[in-house]
Amino acid sequence: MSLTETPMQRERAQTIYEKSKPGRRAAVFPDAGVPEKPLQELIPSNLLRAEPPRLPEIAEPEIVRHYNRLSRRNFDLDSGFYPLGSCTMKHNPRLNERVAALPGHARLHPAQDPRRAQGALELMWLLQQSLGEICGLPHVSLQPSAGSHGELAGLLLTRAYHADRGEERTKVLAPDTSHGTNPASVTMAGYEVVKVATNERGGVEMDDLRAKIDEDPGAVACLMLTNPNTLGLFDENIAEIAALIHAAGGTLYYDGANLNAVMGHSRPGDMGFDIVHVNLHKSFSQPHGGGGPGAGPIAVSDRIEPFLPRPQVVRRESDNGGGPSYDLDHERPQSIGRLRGFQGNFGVFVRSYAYILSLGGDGLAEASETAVLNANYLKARLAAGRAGERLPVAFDRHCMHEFVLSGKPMKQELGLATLDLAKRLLDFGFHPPTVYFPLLVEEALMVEPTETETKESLDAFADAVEQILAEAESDPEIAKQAPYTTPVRRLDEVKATRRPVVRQALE
Amino acid sequence: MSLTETPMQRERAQTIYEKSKPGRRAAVFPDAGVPEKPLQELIPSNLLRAEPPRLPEIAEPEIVRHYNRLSRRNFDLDSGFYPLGSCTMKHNPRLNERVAALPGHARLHPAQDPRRAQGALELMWLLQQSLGEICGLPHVSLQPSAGSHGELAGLLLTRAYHADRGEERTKVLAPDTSHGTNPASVTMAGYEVVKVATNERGGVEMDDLRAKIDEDPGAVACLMLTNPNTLGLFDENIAEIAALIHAAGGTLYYDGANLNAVMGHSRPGDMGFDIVHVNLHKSFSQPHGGGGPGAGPIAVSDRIEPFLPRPQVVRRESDNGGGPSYDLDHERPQSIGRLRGFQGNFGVFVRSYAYILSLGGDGLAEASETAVLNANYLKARLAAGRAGERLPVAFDRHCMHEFVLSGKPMKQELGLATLDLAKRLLDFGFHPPTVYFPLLVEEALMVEPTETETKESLDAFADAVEQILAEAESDPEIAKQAPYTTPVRRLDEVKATRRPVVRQALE
Amino acid sequence: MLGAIGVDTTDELFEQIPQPLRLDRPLALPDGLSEAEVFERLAGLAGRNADAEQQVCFVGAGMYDHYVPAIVDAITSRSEFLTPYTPYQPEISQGGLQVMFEFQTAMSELTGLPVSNAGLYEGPSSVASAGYLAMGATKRRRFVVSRGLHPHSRETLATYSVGYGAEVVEVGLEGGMTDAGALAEAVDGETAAVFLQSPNFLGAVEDVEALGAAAKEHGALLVVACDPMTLGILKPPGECGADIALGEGQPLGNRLDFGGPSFGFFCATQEQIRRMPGRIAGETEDVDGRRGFVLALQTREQHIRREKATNNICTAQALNALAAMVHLAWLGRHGFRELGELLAQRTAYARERLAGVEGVELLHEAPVAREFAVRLHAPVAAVLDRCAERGIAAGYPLGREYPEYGDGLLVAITERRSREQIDELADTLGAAIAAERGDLLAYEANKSSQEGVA
Amino acid sequence: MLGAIGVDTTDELFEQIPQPLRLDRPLALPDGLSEAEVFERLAGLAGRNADAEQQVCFVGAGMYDHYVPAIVDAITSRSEFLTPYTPYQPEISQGGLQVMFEFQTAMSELTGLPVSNAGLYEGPSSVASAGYLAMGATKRRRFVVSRGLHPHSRETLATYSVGYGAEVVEVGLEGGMTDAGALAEAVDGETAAVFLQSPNFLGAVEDVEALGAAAKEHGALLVVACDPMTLGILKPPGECGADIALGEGQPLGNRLDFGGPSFGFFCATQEQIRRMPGRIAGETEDVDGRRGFVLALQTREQHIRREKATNNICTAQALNALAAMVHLAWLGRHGFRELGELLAQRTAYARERLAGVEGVELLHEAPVAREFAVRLHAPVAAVLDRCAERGIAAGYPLGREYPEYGDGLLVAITERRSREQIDELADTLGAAIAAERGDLLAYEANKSSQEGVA
Ligand SMILES: Cc1ncc(COP(=O)(O)O)c(C=O)c1O
Ligand SMILES: Cc1ncc(COP(=O)(O)O)c(C=O)c1O
Repeated sequence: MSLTETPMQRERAQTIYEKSKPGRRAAVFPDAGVPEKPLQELIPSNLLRAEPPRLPEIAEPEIVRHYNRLSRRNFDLDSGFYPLGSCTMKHNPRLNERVAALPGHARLHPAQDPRRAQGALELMWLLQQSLGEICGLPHVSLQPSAGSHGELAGLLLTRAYHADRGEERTKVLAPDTSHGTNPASVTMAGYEVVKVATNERGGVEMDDLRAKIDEDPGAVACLMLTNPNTLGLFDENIAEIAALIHAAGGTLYYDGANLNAVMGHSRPGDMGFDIVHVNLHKSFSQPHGGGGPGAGPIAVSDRIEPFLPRPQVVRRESDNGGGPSYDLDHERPQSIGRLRGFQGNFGVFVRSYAYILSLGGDGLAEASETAVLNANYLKARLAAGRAGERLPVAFDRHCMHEFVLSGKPMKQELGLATLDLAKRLLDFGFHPPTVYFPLLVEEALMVEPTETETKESLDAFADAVEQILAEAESDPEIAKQAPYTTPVRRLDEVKATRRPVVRQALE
Repeated sequence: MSLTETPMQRERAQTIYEKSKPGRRAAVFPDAGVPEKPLQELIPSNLLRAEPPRLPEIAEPEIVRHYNRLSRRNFDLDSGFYPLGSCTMKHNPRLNERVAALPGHARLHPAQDPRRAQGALELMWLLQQSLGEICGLPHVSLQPSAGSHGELAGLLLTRAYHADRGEERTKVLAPDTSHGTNPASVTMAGYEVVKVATNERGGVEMDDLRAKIDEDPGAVACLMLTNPNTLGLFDENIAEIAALIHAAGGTLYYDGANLNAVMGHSRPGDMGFDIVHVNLHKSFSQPHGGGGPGAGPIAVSDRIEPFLPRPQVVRRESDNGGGPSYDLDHERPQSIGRLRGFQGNFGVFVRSYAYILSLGGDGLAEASETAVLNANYLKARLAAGRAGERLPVAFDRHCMHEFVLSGKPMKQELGLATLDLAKRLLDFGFHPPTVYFPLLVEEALMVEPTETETKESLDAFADAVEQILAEAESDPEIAKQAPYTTPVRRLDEVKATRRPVVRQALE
Repeated sequence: MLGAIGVDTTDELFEQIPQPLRLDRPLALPDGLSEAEVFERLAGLAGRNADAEQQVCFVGAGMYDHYVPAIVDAITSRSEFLTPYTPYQPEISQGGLQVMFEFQTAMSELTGLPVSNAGLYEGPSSVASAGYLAMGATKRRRFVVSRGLHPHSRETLATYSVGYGAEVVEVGLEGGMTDAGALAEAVDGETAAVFLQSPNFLGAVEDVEALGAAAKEHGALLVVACDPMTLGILKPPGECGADIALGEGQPLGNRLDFGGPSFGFFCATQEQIRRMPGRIAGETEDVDGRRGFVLALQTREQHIRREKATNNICTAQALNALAAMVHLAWLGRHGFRELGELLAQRTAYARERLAGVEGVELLHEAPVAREFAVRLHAPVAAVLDRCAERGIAAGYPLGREYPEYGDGLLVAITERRSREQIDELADTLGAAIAAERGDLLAYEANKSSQEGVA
Repeated sequence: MLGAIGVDTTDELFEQIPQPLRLDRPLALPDGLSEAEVFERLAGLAGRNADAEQQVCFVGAGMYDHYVPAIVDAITSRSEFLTPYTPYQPEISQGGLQVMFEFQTAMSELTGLPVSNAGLYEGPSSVASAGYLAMGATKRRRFVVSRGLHPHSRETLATYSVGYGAEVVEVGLEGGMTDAGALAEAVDGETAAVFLQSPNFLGAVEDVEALGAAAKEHGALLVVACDPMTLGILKPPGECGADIALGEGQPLGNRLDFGGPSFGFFCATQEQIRRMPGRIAGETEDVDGRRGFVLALQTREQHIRREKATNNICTAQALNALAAMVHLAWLGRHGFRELGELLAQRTAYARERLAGVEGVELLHEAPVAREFAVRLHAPVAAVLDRCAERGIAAGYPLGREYPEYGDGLLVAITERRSREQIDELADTLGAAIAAERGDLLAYEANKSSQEGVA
């Protein structure tokens, strides 16, 4: 038994299908308890399946062991620092899981008659009100399932808005720092993306913006912006930007992924945005689940409201003096229609509403304050060490909730790519920051600590980066071969794409 | 960073007190919301505390991380084979946790009026009936909190029984293979232990038993027996043993820790036992919780019944033709009284009753059958390999649900103590069997696989033992220095007892 | 910390926000509450919903009250699965990645198609994503859609189509099933895809193979939406010529949650693998030759491809897919089939039982697997109210989405619905209808004579 | 497998059981059920209990309806804590062992005594174990017990005493507190231990220090039972001269569970460390010098010492102690004190509010911390029934265990009991008493004049 191999590394991956043994099972069912007929008499045999799908045959104890052991091959927020830029990996209070699991929420059928789902509808209405207040835009639809879904919704709303005014616009402007979902959503919504340059302060390059607008103002449907942007910097020209877009007749879309920086401090609506999406799984603490679920509610201005998706949760004051009641409004003649089934990711709404109730208005503002403080502290700690030279901050000014470093000097001087640094961080027990985004920054490293981290965690992270850079000065190979102690070491991603094996072969 | 140190080993133990930082907190409370008075006006200041206890000051995210990371420093049944003899480490179905957590169970106050706790009392009554049927003894008290508590109860019942007949008996017989709790309970109950020898078949040495009885039959209060005993062997002379004890006027106590071997196949009551305790956390699948909670209900014969603890769950048929009702009977004039607060470990009862409902009568019998089959298979697999020579089975016959090996030859021939083998097994990802018990067997190794293990697990364990023995033949030092890959390596237990440090020092 | 940053107050850090844009008042939201208070508040709201624990639930329409085994909660609630994000760093995400790989294998087995992604948002938006894929694959802009496709799917497809610029043509139903003739006529050389659902929204098991011929003929993709819980007994779409099989994943290990979160599954032929939306885990090796898993084919995705991505999805529903995988492992190969059979048998019984109730008639006679439609000879809303008062959610009213079936009710069966509950439904429904028609007596008389049928 | 064993059937393996002793019929138990069926069955039973979610619970008497924070469930439900057994193999049990060490530290801090074990079964049996310890320590066989000690503790101590042969002498109460004079008289040179409880069963905070003097004087051990939730504000027993401080641990992180499982805590002076019952974790080092934890002082225990063990306990309540530790960490140093203050303030308010209700008078005027006793001028059982009908569990009737207080009711307060609920209790209690006394009108009139008090 080699001692250089960790216990986890020694345990080679084996899928649940490989643990299957004919005849084993976990589930048992009572017999139907009704007079039975041969299946062929119920359904024509040409529509029936010959062989059952080859699902694993395995008993409960081994299922539990399989997934428990697998789970330990994940790094998770509940066991360590996870400064994944742009993802707002804040702590997920367990209370939110508890209230989401209440039978009145978890076992409520989405088609329940609204008169018998008043609690759920009121909760959704209260969440709409809260998000409207936080965003400074009064009308909210909770339907979008995530941020990118919200973006698509926003662009379809833009299209509907223009169409309603008899206009057909074709272009959507977005800075070169924008997140990948922005341009992807633009195309899906049938628009053409026009990239806008970034200025030396990390904001929108105003001359380029003017130029892009002036090319054909009547073609400008929308400008999509993240503010603070993906560099973690607040664009001071936002008022002027809004004026220019509105003058051209376009709408202004706010990508709310970075809302965690400004809650209670500045509101997209007040900045002049018409449409905002909110990633509830970021600023509002829905656990990230290994890649979802989340939700991407949108808040919009009065002029956009008529086009909001169907159905919409509405509150009705009672005529007979009783309390208000809540309903689903399906009659929205100008609505863009549905974006998904039923009412949205309700379970996510419960968690985020519980989060808002827990923190309250001041608590949210405080959260943003601490998030910004933590980011600037970590930025300063790093700048004070080797990172100051090797990993300089891309735009040197106070950041908001996150900041972006450039590994360019590190690569040139030490031959260490940002990826190497990231992989080496794994050996130190940290989740690396987001890497190679935004594209604008060479060898980018995007760091977002969030407000729920302690100073000790930030210091430990800064120390690890320092140690890795020091180590690399004497021997860069160490980082280039990293990681060493993870369940598996560097994986061949190219192979996985060249000759993709995307399912288990079964005989 | 040394690569011979695993990531977990590198992470040195740090207590939650050492992570505490003044001013941090998780809990917040609303203000009392009532007119407040200075505390001193409510309670005389000489009765008040000067300084709050030095509990940790730490926020929720770090509490969660602390205990999540700590948890991974445990080996658990849900991730690997755990053949800890005498402990019946069978799988714990998660369904049982789900039903135990239902508010109707989890938030039911123990002092609730029985008329408003009918569901709980019925459940307890149904569990009593089930255990009575399984043990072959009609009267059950669920009060004892674990096996040893049941033993004490049984001995106090014995005392009450004899006292009621005007007798004062002083001796309790127990085989030298008995579990430590047996003699400990005997002393606590005010009796004297008399050890009975074991014969060459692993059963009670009849001549010695007769001798010990004949010394002074009138002094024999009780014989405590485990059957199958701690060697995993069924004592074929049990009928004769019972006859002898009863002839002497003593009671026969059955230590039910090994009931998992005989459920639905043989019943203590039918063997002649008067009192049985059942470890619900063994045969009836209560999770072991790192050392409890459990429960040790007792089942007794008619002659013992009058003395059962107070209160007792009873069923009352309704006089007005309605359904039966359930109540707590506090009026039991001959009862030995209470053994604890309220009604017992109800949450454990819910889990075990759910387990009984899930398996049903046949399922329980099948469980015992598989447990016995697995034990005999593993015994055979081991005997076929090096263990046959080095780790021979102590008494070579078919075993029941567990078996005991002797490491004596291994120690003599390879210089490997049973402890070394156990520690080396840790590197292979197994929980070792129970070691050095029963005392009768030199270098004992007590193996109980349980019915929920697969053949693959048994084979893997046998292979590991084989590999360790082979390895030891070439180099015994490897095992003597083991383990290598556990979060910590061999610990100095002597130091911990010589100069005990049993709490964190805080300034 | 401020010292290290070189500011005196945190407020200085916010000065990069122009003064006029800074909120000069606290948010108009209530003050924060203690954990116990938040719990009480939300328990209070939850208490005002009639959930499937309080009512016997025969409502389906895409989401079903199946029993979710306890191990699903136990595993999905583990921090290691609950709290990480998308596995961008595979070396420390093997748990999540292997689960995706196992899930893809399971969905591929269920649908009979070789390629599965790791899951999308939910059912209807997956249908819309299939449309986007079909446009890319065929360079055509016309969809032919069966009216048997879930109304939410049709609406969502329509919403998206306005965006990516496609035309949607709907084909009606005949006797509860897609009108084969009309479909054949509707499909042409401009058709990018044909969308079917089986069992369709009215519960009818469609002959996908036969209906799909039209698509094949004109080189359009055949997209089939299906209910995973029926795939233990129904011929998998892949064996019926489907190019894409997708659907709402909720029945697999996910709670009702008033509609979400759940997940959408999406499987396709090998041919479409590089046009797939969403994450896909692939098998590979590490530098030492250890088996491992990574996000494969990322070149399809927005974070690499940006405006040229095959879809805009980023955060999906990984945890819900895990729940499905655990549920499927628990059901196992044979349990999964048995469950399908159990549903079919009880559904057949319920259908017959209800057909025997005065004032109830079948909406169609087509074969069904787990859900069926009836007509009520009384105002549906009023009848449902009466049933609700007796603790029964009797079904899904078809009126809003199918005006042509204003008297229609869709009734769904899960393994949680016992024969006794089905009988209770029949009686309650009968009584409600009778009461609505004001002749309770006639009903009673009639009921006794029905006893035979049950 | 049979082949490897060398038998043809499993039955052969059971032949070692003599034929006459083999059960020749199946067990008379129902057949096994599916998971969903078992869930429904048990949910049905649970539904027939009036729990603290359905009723506003003012019942205490040793177990209290505190709010258990969600992280407690999240952590205790982790397999790594839930499914292992006693940490006999410390190298793979550091998680559990460190938790024990942290728990021991916390209980030592709460009680002000240097040594704590890792927990016993529950409160009353811990009292009995203290008796056993005291006998061993003093070689005496006489216990003097305050009537303020929980009735269950007194009964359990009596039960055990019959076994290990000790005499129990009870000392009565005066004005709700232990009769100091009688106590001083009762204690003598044969007394092994004096047992007090503070707050005592009637809620009164005792002057332990003063009462304990008698014990000191005669060389008897002073054993003090206490409610952990009051130790944030009350002087710790260790500072009052207690040799042993113990109690019911349920209020710390454990659910009501109709009485168990919970745990008993047990702390003592350094002098008693080798006589302690139960597991004790100790700090040590591994061969490489890494800090680690093990089960210390095992030589006290049954598996080593057998008949000479300091106690017979083996399986204890480790998971419940973990729940307590997590709850305490969540409360934190200041939160723990604030909670104690919150309870004291609301209790004072409730006591005053109830004292103002017609037909209610205080049973004693002694200082209280979280629970208090009143007398009702109406049949207690009937009044409690009326309150229950209005959704309030008004308290614990003293009659059975304190015949001298046949009209007594014990009322407990937790942080879950809001001022509104307390007011509701007062009104409901008042109405119930009035109704019992048949003068509802008088009550109404009186109520309005009371409004001032509230
Ligand atoms: C800046 C930005 N915009 C948009 C998105 C897309 O949001 P979602 O992943 O919820 O679809 C993200 C999330 O990664 C983001 O960071
Ligand atoms: C044979 C035997 N008897 C008695 C006991 C004591 O049971 P408990 O630990 O539940 O007190 C045990 C448990 O370890 C045992 O194995």
